[in-house]
Amino acid sequence: MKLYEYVLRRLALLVFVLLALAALIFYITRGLLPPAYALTQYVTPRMTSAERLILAQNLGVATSSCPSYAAFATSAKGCIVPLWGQFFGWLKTVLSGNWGYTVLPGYVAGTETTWNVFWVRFPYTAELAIGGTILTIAIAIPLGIVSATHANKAPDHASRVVAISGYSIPQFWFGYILQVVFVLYVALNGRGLLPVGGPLPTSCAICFANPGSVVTRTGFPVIDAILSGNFPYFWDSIVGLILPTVTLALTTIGALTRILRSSMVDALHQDYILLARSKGLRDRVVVYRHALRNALLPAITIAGLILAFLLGGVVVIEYVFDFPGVGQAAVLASTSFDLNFLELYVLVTAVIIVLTNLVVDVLYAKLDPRIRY
Amino acid sequence: MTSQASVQRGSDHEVVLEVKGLKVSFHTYLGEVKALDGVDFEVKRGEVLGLVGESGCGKTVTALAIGGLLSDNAKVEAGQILLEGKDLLKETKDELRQTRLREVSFVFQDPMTFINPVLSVGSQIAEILESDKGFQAELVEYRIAELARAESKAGLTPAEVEEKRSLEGLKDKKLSKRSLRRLAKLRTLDYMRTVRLPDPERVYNMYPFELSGGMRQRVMIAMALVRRPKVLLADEITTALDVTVQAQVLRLLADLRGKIDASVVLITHDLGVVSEICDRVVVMYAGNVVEIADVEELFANPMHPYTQGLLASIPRPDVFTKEIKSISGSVPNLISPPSGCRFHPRCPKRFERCPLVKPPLIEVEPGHRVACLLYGG
Amino acid sequence: MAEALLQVQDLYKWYPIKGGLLGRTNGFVKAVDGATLSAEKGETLGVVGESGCGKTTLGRTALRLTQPTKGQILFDGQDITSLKGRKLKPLRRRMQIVFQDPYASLDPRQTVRSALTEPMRIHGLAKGRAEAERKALDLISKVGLNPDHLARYPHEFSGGQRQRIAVARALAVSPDFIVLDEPTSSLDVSVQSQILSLLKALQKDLDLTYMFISHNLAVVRQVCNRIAVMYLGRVVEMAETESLFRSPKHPYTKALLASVPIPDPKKRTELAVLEGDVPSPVNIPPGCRFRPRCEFATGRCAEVSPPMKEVRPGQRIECLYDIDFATRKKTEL
Amino acid sequence: MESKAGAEEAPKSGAMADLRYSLHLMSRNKLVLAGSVLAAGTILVALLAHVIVPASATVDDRAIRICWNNSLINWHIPSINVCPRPLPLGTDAYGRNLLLMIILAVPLDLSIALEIVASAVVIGLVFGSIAGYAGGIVDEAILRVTDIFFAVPGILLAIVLMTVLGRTIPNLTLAVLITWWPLYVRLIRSQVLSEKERPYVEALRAMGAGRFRILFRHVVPNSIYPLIVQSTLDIGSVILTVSTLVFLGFAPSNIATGQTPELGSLTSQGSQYIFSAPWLIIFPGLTILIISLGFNLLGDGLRDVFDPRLRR
Repeated sequence: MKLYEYVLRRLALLVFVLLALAALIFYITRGLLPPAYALTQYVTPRMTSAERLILAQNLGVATSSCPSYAAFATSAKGCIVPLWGQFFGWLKTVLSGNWGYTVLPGYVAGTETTWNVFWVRFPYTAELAIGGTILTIAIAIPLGIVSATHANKAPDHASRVVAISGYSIPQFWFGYILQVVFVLYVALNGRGLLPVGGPLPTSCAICFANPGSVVTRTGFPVIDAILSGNFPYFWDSIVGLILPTVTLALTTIGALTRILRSSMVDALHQDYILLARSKGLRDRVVVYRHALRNALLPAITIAGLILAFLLGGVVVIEYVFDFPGVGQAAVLASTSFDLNFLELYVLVTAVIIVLTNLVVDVLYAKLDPRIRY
Repeated sequence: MTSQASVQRGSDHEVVLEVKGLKVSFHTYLGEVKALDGVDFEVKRGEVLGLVGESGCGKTVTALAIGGLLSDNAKVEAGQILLEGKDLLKETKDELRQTRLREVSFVFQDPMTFINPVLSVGSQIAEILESDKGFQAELVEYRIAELARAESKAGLTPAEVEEKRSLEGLKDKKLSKRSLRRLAKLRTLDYMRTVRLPDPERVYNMYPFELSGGMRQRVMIAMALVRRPKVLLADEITTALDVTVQAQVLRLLADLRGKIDASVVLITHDLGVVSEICDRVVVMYAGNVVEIADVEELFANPMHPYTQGLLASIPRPDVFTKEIKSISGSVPNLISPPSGCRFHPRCPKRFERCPLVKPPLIEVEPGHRVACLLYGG
Repeated sequence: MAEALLQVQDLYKWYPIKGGLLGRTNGFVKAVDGATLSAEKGETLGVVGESGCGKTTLGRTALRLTQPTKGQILFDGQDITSLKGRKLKPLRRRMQIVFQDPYASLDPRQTVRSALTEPMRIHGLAKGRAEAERKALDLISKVGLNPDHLARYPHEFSGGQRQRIAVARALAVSPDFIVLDEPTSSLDVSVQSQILSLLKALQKDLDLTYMFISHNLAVVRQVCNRIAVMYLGRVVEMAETESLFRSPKHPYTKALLASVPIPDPKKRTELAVLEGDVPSPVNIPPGCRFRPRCEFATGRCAEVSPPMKEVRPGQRIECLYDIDFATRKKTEL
Repeated sequence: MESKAGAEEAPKSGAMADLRYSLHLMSRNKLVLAGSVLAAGTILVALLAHVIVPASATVDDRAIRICWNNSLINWHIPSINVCPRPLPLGTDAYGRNLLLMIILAVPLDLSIALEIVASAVVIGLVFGSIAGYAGGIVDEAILRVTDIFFAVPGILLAIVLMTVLGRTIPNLTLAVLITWWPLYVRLIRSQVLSEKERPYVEALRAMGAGRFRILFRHVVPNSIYPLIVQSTLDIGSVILTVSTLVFLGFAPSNIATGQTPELGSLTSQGSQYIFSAPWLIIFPGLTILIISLGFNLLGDGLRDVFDPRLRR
């Protein structure tokens, strides 16, 4: 099988998974609640009953034969479209980008769409997640290698403790601990060394606290700062990311380190390592050229899982650090019953994770000559 | 191949490698495994020496000890491994690595797991030559000689003439990475031809899983030969192969012995293979050398009861034996090995002294040594 | 001619290679590709060939551990080719198998006692614990082990002992027919002969029929009455052991025998080298499948797939010619 | 390698020796030892919590809220409340002894985690072994269903569920379980798949053993070690997830506010006083860390102990 055929097949599977997930999410957010809930984010306060009925019919929740909104609201017989029918109505609505108005706190009812709110917040989360990924890879891979090459010696034990502690630490707690430390105990002239809240810190010893003139072009603070040539803003955005990304990366560093260590230890015990050593190659060549190439393969297959970890972690991190991303909004959305926001969040995250897995599998095939699609 | 002509077997009794009183033990949870208990033998220049014995007798441990490749839980308790007089056991880690790179090379069994699955086979041969500056001058000389040979045969293309001229200028200078790579590849291809790999240019870029067992074994042999070692340790190299492919590899080894100046230590449990190509044989049992003799002598006149039993228990393809003989019992566990002669619990000829005295290796007839109390000691 | 216990007629076992956009079948591994042979009651039939020749698949398919693609298997006169599920159970009692790797073929978490009594429980061959225990004791002594071995686990035994346990387990259902799939190739030489002697003795005592699958021609010569030589999924030669070794008729058999080193330096001859590797069982050459490696091949060999023909009484080959290897003279069959 | 063969020939005597060897490997590993002590300690505290802590401890005492009186730690906070009597970890926002509240919280967290892990193991065993052993369409269907769950971060799905179902402890358990079971299905499935390719399974088939006998008497018991490892590790992870959700407010209000003690909610309660009374956050969170660390260390060590590659 050719690579493109494989990719096509995987994409078909991906569409299936996303559809099934959409159905699951639809069932949870709509099927488990009375049908009238479906209208919540589409009605404006001044809508009449007749308009509401038409809306319910347009959204595919009420049947066209439904006599009145009252009948619909009380789920009268013959008024409600069966659930699977509702699903397609819902799918049509949301696929056209219509996710209704947000009911998140801080927005006047019926003025801002869920879609906009999500995408304004998303770049903040993306920066956080990307920062977390980079930090994870930068620390976990060297740590895993050192661990494996010194298996059962002091560096291995140390890295094991670091890794296991990493994924045993409650992220929300560690976030606060960092805040306590950087405000109460590590400070310059009475100001905490690193910013502890929000992407744009206002009180910290090493940041400039100068939003200045930044034109929002991409929505990504770091990128916009570069595009606007505003160095203080750029610096502040980066500094503002430090504590959240460190907290975020903590759990994944541990997981990746342990996996890399075990696959590396495994690789180092393989016969081909004995052969490589018998050839008189230097240890460096044996470890990096012969063992690591093989050991990375199992490690990268869990990239999807790690990404899911990270994207789940942002909910907590953003909440703790008062970071205006989608994760923080998810908690708010839950209390204010903004179900459409949660639906959108779940599906976008799923698309990212599934696509990442596809990329990883293609990469795997490129790295492992034994795999032919 | 090389300018040094082939060394005829037996014509030169110079010892290349000598193993003296080698004792190795492994630390395990269950206790100290006394894997080697005083192993003595020597390898003469140009010969093919068979190292035979059943699994667990210490053949592989001996080979790995020679290359300094024993695992971390192994400990060399005593002994000497003399390669042309220098004791390998006294070498530092890096000196040992150099020794493996230049003087002692290995070929292992079942090359499926021994060749790195994710690297092309050619690159795994060439990397040896690229890994050490020591090979540079040799590679240049080798290429110049090759071009000179081609010149005397059929003349050179203008590009080749240019190449030869520039190489001659390069003789003592540091090579660029690119030309090092190119020369290493040329030499690799040449050795791939030597081991009769078909279509070397194509095979160079193939991966181990794309090759047959026989081809992989040839790749490993090329890997071992490309650095022109003094000793080639071949560990069960035909065990995983089919008989027809085994015959091809044995034929290759027989053909190579005239072309390479390495002595070959052929580690095997297959006495058929031994009788086919070895000059002398070392028989091991439970970490001891029990008998050393020329191959004809050993098969015609086995002296040690273990060797006798072993020879009697191999089924022969050329005759039908009505009753299959065997050695009773099984290989002893080496954490608490039998006292005295380690073979005595299974030996049909044991007597009172066997459990008490460890028999020394004594020369009973010229060139024929046995470690058995029946012959004195 | 003695009565045949197992007859395999023109048996095929193809494994599909899946792939492509919709997981369609791209080709087949033709592990067994039209093999015919039979084992007579009380004999040891050797099946020899190099790796990938289909000998193991043939053994497993004959036992109906896999479903054959095509062909017919008769066991004691009964057609067992397409039996399924429960209908196979009585058959399982009569046919057994012993594998190459005795350690892997025993459940590591099961004591020897449990391994030996489980088959009895499955087939209801022992009434109550006491009888099962008595039978287990009987079995363990039959294979030359001690009663106190019953309480132990497989990892506590040496390779040879494990193979004895595997043999005892096969005997637990008192079968008539046992497939021995490379039973000694993972064992040391000095132990190998112990197991071979045991198998011979058991055959005599219990009136067993063996199918002995092996790549080791020397072993096969010592234990088999008749031998089937397989190449790429087909039986290319079948003969009494002695006539096969004295005068092989198929060029493949001839080359195979000539490439076995003889453990006697006085008989050292140039090993006959068969060039090339065994072709993959996916792309089998048309005509005679041995043709690309055969030194006697002619144009006709590429066109005609040779049928099995008797060249001498009891010796049949799949070759177009009766070749006199000394004079290289070919007579068309 | 021959060195390994040498070790294998050593005398052993049955399952007891196997167990002894496992214990030996465990005791040699200090981290595993530490993990076992922590895990055992957690279980002990959970069992005895209601015995140690008097019922009166949960009564509010506004007079001494948020105070500290432990001379071992000086917080360097200027306007700190000093408790009238010594309290090892000070008091919380309701004026209760924080140490006792933490002890009281342990059984709740541990029991939720155990419930979730045990249910996930059972679901995994059933569907995983069916998928692995049946193969074909059944396997494909079960796999695709698990795919759906692997495409969403677990905590997010749990939030959605809690939003809709309502904030109760059973719903919390269910929400986490729903995101957790697919892991076990995959684990058991891959174990069964690799186990059923082993020759002894074919030997059993040749013997006439039925599918269920092979699957449940042989294949599943032989796949049990990775399951033990994974579930031990997961007790740690599930406690983290559960306390995180409670921390974010996904629990009945009496728990979410810290009125009924739970480790996540105690932390959440303290988050308002982060700079004035850091102990309110530090100690409940530290407890989560220690419990989780205990099970993770134990699980990680067990993985080494049971790893067949390292046991050779």
